[in-house]
Amino acid sequence: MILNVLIWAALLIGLFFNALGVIGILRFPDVYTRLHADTKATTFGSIFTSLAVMLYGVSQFFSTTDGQYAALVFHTIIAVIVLAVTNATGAHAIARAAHKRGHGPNPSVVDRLKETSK
Amino acid sequence: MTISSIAQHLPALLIAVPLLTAFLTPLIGGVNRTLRMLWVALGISATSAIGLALAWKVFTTGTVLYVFGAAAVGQVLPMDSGGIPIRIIFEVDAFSALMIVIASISAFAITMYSLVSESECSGQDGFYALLFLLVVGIMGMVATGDLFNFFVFLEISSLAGAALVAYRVDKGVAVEAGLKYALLSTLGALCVLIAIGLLFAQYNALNLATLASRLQFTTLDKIALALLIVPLAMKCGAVPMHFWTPDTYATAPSSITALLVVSSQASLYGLFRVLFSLYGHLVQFNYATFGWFVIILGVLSMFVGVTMAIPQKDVKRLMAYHAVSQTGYMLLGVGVGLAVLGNRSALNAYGLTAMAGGIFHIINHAMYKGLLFLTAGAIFYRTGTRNLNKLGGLGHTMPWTMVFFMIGALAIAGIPPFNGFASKLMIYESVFRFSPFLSIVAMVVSILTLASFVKVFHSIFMGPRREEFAAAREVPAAMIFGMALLAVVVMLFGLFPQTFIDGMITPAVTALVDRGAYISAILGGH
Amino acid sequence: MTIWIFSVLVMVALMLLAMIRLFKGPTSADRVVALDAINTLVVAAMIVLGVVFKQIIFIDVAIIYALLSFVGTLYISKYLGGEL
Amino acid sequence: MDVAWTMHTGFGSWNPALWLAALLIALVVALAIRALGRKDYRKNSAQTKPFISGNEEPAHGGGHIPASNLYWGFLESMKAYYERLVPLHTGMLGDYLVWFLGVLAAVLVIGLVI
Amino acid sequence: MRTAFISAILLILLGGFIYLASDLSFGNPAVTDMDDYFIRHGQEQCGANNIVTTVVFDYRGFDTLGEATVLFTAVLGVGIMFRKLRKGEEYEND
Amino acid sequence: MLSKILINFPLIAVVLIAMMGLSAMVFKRNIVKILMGVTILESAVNLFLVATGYREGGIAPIFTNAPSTHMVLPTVQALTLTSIVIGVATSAMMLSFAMIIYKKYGTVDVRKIRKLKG
Amino acid sequence: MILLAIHILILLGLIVSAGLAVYFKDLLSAAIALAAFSLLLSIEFYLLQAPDVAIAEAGIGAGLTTAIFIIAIRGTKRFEENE
Amino acid sequence: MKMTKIVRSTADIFYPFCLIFGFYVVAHGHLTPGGGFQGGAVIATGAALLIVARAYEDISQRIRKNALKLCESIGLFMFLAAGLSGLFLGHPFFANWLAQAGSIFGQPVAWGPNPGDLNTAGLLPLMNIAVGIEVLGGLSIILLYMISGVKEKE
Amino acid sequence: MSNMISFFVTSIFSFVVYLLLTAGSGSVLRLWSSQEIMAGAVLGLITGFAARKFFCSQRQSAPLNPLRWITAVLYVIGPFFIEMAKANVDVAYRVITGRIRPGIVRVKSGMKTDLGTLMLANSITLTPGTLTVGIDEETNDLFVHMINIPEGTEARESLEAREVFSIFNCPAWIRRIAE
Repeated sequence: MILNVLIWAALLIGLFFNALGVIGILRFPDVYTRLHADTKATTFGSIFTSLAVMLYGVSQFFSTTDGQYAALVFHTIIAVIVLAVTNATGAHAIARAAHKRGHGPNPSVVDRLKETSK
Repeated sequence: MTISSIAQHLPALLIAVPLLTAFLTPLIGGVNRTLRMLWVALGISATSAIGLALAWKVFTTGTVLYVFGAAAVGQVLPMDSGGIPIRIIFEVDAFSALMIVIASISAFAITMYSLVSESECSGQDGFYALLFLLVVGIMGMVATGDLFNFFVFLEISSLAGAALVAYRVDKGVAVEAGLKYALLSTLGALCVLIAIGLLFAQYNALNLATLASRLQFTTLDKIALALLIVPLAMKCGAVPMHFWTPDTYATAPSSITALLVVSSQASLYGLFRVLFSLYGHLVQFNYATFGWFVIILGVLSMFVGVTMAIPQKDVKRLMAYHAVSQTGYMLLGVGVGLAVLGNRSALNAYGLTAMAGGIFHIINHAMYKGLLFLTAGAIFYRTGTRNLNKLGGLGHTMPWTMVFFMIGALAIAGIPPFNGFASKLMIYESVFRFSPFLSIVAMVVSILTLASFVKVFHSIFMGPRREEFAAAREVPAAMIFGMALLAVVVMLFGLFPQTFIDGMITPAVTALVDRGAYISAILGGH
Repeated sequence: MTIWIFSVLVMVALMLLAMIRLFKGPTSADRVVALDAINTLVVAAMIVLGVVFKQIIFIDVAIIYALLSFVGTLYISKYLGGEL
Repeated sequence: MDVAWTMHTGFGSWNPALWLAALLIALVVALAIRALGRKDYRKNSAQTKPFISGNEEPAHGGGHIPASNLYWGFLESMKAYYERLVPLHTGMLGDYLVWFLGVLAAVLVIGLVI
Repeated sequence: MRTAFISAILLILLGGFIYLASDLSFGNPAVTDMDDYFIRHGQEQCGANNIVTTVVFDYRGFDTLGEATVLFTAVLGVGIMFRKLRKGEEYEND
Repeated sequence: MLSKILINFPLIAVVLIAMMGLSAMVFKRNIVKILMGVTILESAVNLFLVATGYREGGIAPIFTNAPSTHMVLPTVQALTLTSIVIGVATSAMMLSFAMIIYKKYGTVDVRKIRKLKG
Repeated sequence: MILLAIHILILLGLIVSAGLAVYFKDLLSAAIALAAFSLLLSIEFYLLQAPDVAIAEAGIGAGLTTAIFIIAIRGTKRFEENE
Repeated sequence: MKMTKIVRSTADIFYPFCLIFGFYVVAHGHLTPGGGFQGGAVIATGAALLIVARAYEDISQRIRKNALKLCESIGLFMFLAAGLSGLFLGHPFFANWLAQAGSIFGQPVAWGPNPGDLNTAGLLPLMNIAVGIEVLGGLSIILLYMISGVKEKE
Repeated sequence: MSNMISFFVTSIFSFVVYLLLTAGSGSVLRLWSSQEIMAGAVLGLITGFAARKFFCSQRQSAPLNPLRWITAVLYVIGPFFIEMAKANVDVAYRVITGRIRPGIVRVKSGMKTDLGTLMLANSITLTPGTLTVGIDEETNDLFVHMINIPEGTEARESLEAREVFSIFNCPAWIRRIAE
């Protein structure tokens, strides 16, 4: 019962952050701020939806003792780790490419990278 | 592996042996040039021998079936499947065997020729592997009895053909032709795939015989028919869609061009197979419509092809337009047969003869057009140009090439006693009974063909010696051997036509027309 | 149990929203950002769908997805940065 | 004649052997006619020199007619036809695709209507 | 003119295919005897749980050989394209 | 009629996608764009093949849980696998052709790539 | 019913992204749209109970095809010329 | 040009992950979704990851084209040999004669998402492995060739 | 010798990943079947052979110590996760209100190994309003895009890594794991 509530909560939090991420992508003014919304909010939301899946898997594993739910949990963990690392690195690569392309942060108060690369 | 077990597995070996050769050619070519030559020669000899043996078996004992992956050899239908074939089946009937004969002879001659003619180029490992893959594609297309398998082999032959067309980069011109060929083939193959999906969605079968026995001729089947015949007609170079033909044939290495002719005839095989074995004899099938469709394609191909050939300056481009024109003869002959397929008396009176003429023309065309392209390649090998305005006076230095060219030119123009005359005569006489106008068009086209080859002969071989070609001499022996083989076949078919008609052509026509036998060979009964 | 499939529906709708940025994005970098967001959402949706269909092994597809679309993003950003 | 030599077309027959025999006879006749020619022919004399319209042949193969001039008359007479046909072969990839799709659409319409 | 012509062709094809799409019924294939055979017997005959793999490698293994060959062909084609040409190997067509 | 469109919506979507691919092939002039059209068309055909094999409420043809015969059709999936690999092989080859053409001609516009004509 | 809605939404996304891939004059953007198309196609295969095909489309369509297209754009040029 | 240190480190960590995951997909082709093609594509993507993260000059020294070509030919040859092996025992081409044969290979398989019996299904795992080797060689060599075409233009 | 070490480290890493992937297949420890373990060992060795030059390229012994693995897990589910949650609340706040003050600053990382730099960069990217844009290849200094630069910070030449995180001292954790 408590697990069910937890699953619901995790799913709803995940969806909320996913929605925020997408809205952030639509609302923010430039590439870097959009990347903030993308990497943080969306990844966090996906982690929470996956957490719901893991909770479900754990509850099923202890109620049915079926080995396949262990597989569910492990595979979800691997997927989440991979997702987090690739998202962070991908965001870095995109930001760097955008900066090399000459899209400076706009608006911005300071840009140290531009100063050093000159 | 005894002889008898090899005989049992001939259809599988027909694909496996050239595939094995192709897969190992890059490895062996990395070792040594001579070893690679030996390996290639060995592979093509084995392939041709297997092909001819299989054809012999078919012509003597009837349709050969081979089920890939069955529990036991010869078990066509599994016991518990309720009488449906579930595996891929090779169904080699007389028509397929005829195509296999063509492919075997051409491939053998062409490979022998190209062992010398391409020896100066880089990247030969890829060249020979692709050559074998093209052969595999052709063999698979004509031997298979499964629609999706046909698609796969169509893709193999298209891709291998496109890569070979672009083999001589030639400042990008060949690559341009290769791109055109690859793109059109891909579009055509996708259309075929949609048709396969449509048929599968309705009847849940991929085997041609099973599909044929289940076909209802609903509207979806009509769409599938359109999606099947138009790409195949495009691949064989029928006229409103022939534009890729001259580009491709002109820029490919000559030996490959000769093989591409065979490849386009394999598409022609597919077209006839779909029209006759899959859709023919259905109650609702409108023979006259589709017959006239094929006939109109054929007449357009004949006329446009030959008239476009006359002003050409590039010798291979000219021959390519002639290939379009000759394809028209085949379409005309078989189309007349299709148009009267529902009318038993007309079929017996002239339809079968027209079809026999058309099918005999397939094998004749493959032989003499291959010979002509090989001679063009020999000229290019020694002079480095294909421009008719620049050539001249080669008859003094390249007598053998001249003789072979003459044989090919006379054969394509329909001059007796070469093989072109025999098949053209059959087409003229039977088509005249169907529609005199078509027959007259066919004769006019034949005359124009002769005229344009007179021009080529004059431009290349006649005239005094030229300074710039003083170094040109006769081509090496292997190339002469390749050309001579095809020339001998051309002479044989011209001198003993009835033997070949009785032994090969008439069984092929019967196999094509008799849809019930095609179905019952797999499903039994009927 | 409908909560699972409902959340998939929401995620798919969010993908369509992210596609607006794919359409509008003034620069290519913005489009890559949108692609990245769609990619993350697809992975999350696949994991949840694995529960919806009660097929554990479907999660493999999500792992492969997270792994491989990363490569596409890297190629695009390498080209965008003028380094390819 | 042997059956292998005779081809039956259903309406008549064609025999390469007979044709070869006729060709041989024609050859013999031609040789016979040649044998009746003048006896005072000499090689490497002015007799064998080629003339074009009464003029001496130009040196170095200049008398060889280039291929593109060979059927000038034919092409000229069919000019209207060629002026329509040749521009259709544009060499453009898009046109090739359009022709293919056009034929597909036409066949689709024909097949669905009839 | 050209655009209008091409558009007409595409519209005809669109009409034909839309007809096609509405004539089939999604989610309810009419005949399924061959696939039912695979599903019923695939596991016991080949000993694999994944029926798609049994179809790919056993029942239609020959297609898969062809598919692998297509990939091989493409690799050879790409390799031929990017090979280093010898001097004088290229001719200009005229 | 509306219900029919709703039920058959995947197939109708396939047709629309295929038409987009075709229009890209016919109207566009850049070879790479044309090849993108080919890729879209191929994907549409793949989707069509898979959609023809779908059974309402069927499960994937993998025996994971209790044996059930209500599975989607496996053959079309096998065909689609073949078709995907063929598609990527074709695209790779044609793209390398396009690169060589650009190297030699200096353009990828199909209206300028016409040394072979007449 | 919700499953049908998901189907329809994803198919709409497919149509839109295919349209975008055709519409963009910038080939890089078109390639990005193509990658998005491939992503959505893969989840559609997943919904159609074809995990094998989904994996193949994920690996080959989203990863390698994008890479190949990007390399080809690098090897040719990035923008389509105007009329 | 090579990408930043962060991307390179990620690529280095993910390369063995791609490999082992591809091997997992190939080895379980007959039990779970996947198979030779998919697994080969995953491994090839691992190679693509290395290629993108490093400079071409660096990577062309570390990954040999000839080794990949060898992979491809060997994989295809193994596949064909697996098909042909039935011929010598009197079975047709591509017959799965090893399935249900009873010895080390060919036990009947149990239900389940991953029953853990890798050696069932006779020839199918061998064919999966062969195709996996072929696809990984083929796809990565296509990428290498195309990048070499870009690089050697300048 | 170091070659052998990197080979074994890569193999063991692959083996662990393989075991995670195949969990739930049999009866050893209720999770694995013996065949899977054998196959995993073989495939792990192959992977180790193929990837040994890449996985442990710079002779670092950090991954060898199992204690560090446990620390890593603790770090990920403890400080890192809380920081991340806080980051997301922050981003959510900015998304809703639209109050941003972005800019790129230089951050001294103080990391010596590649792995440490990677972990720090990814931690920064996933935590409060910060995003790694570039890296100085020699000094391992990071250029970080911050969504909300505190007043007065933009004038400083560079920041310490500690200042980027709010509650926990993440750089110290990372140093404990990776160096």
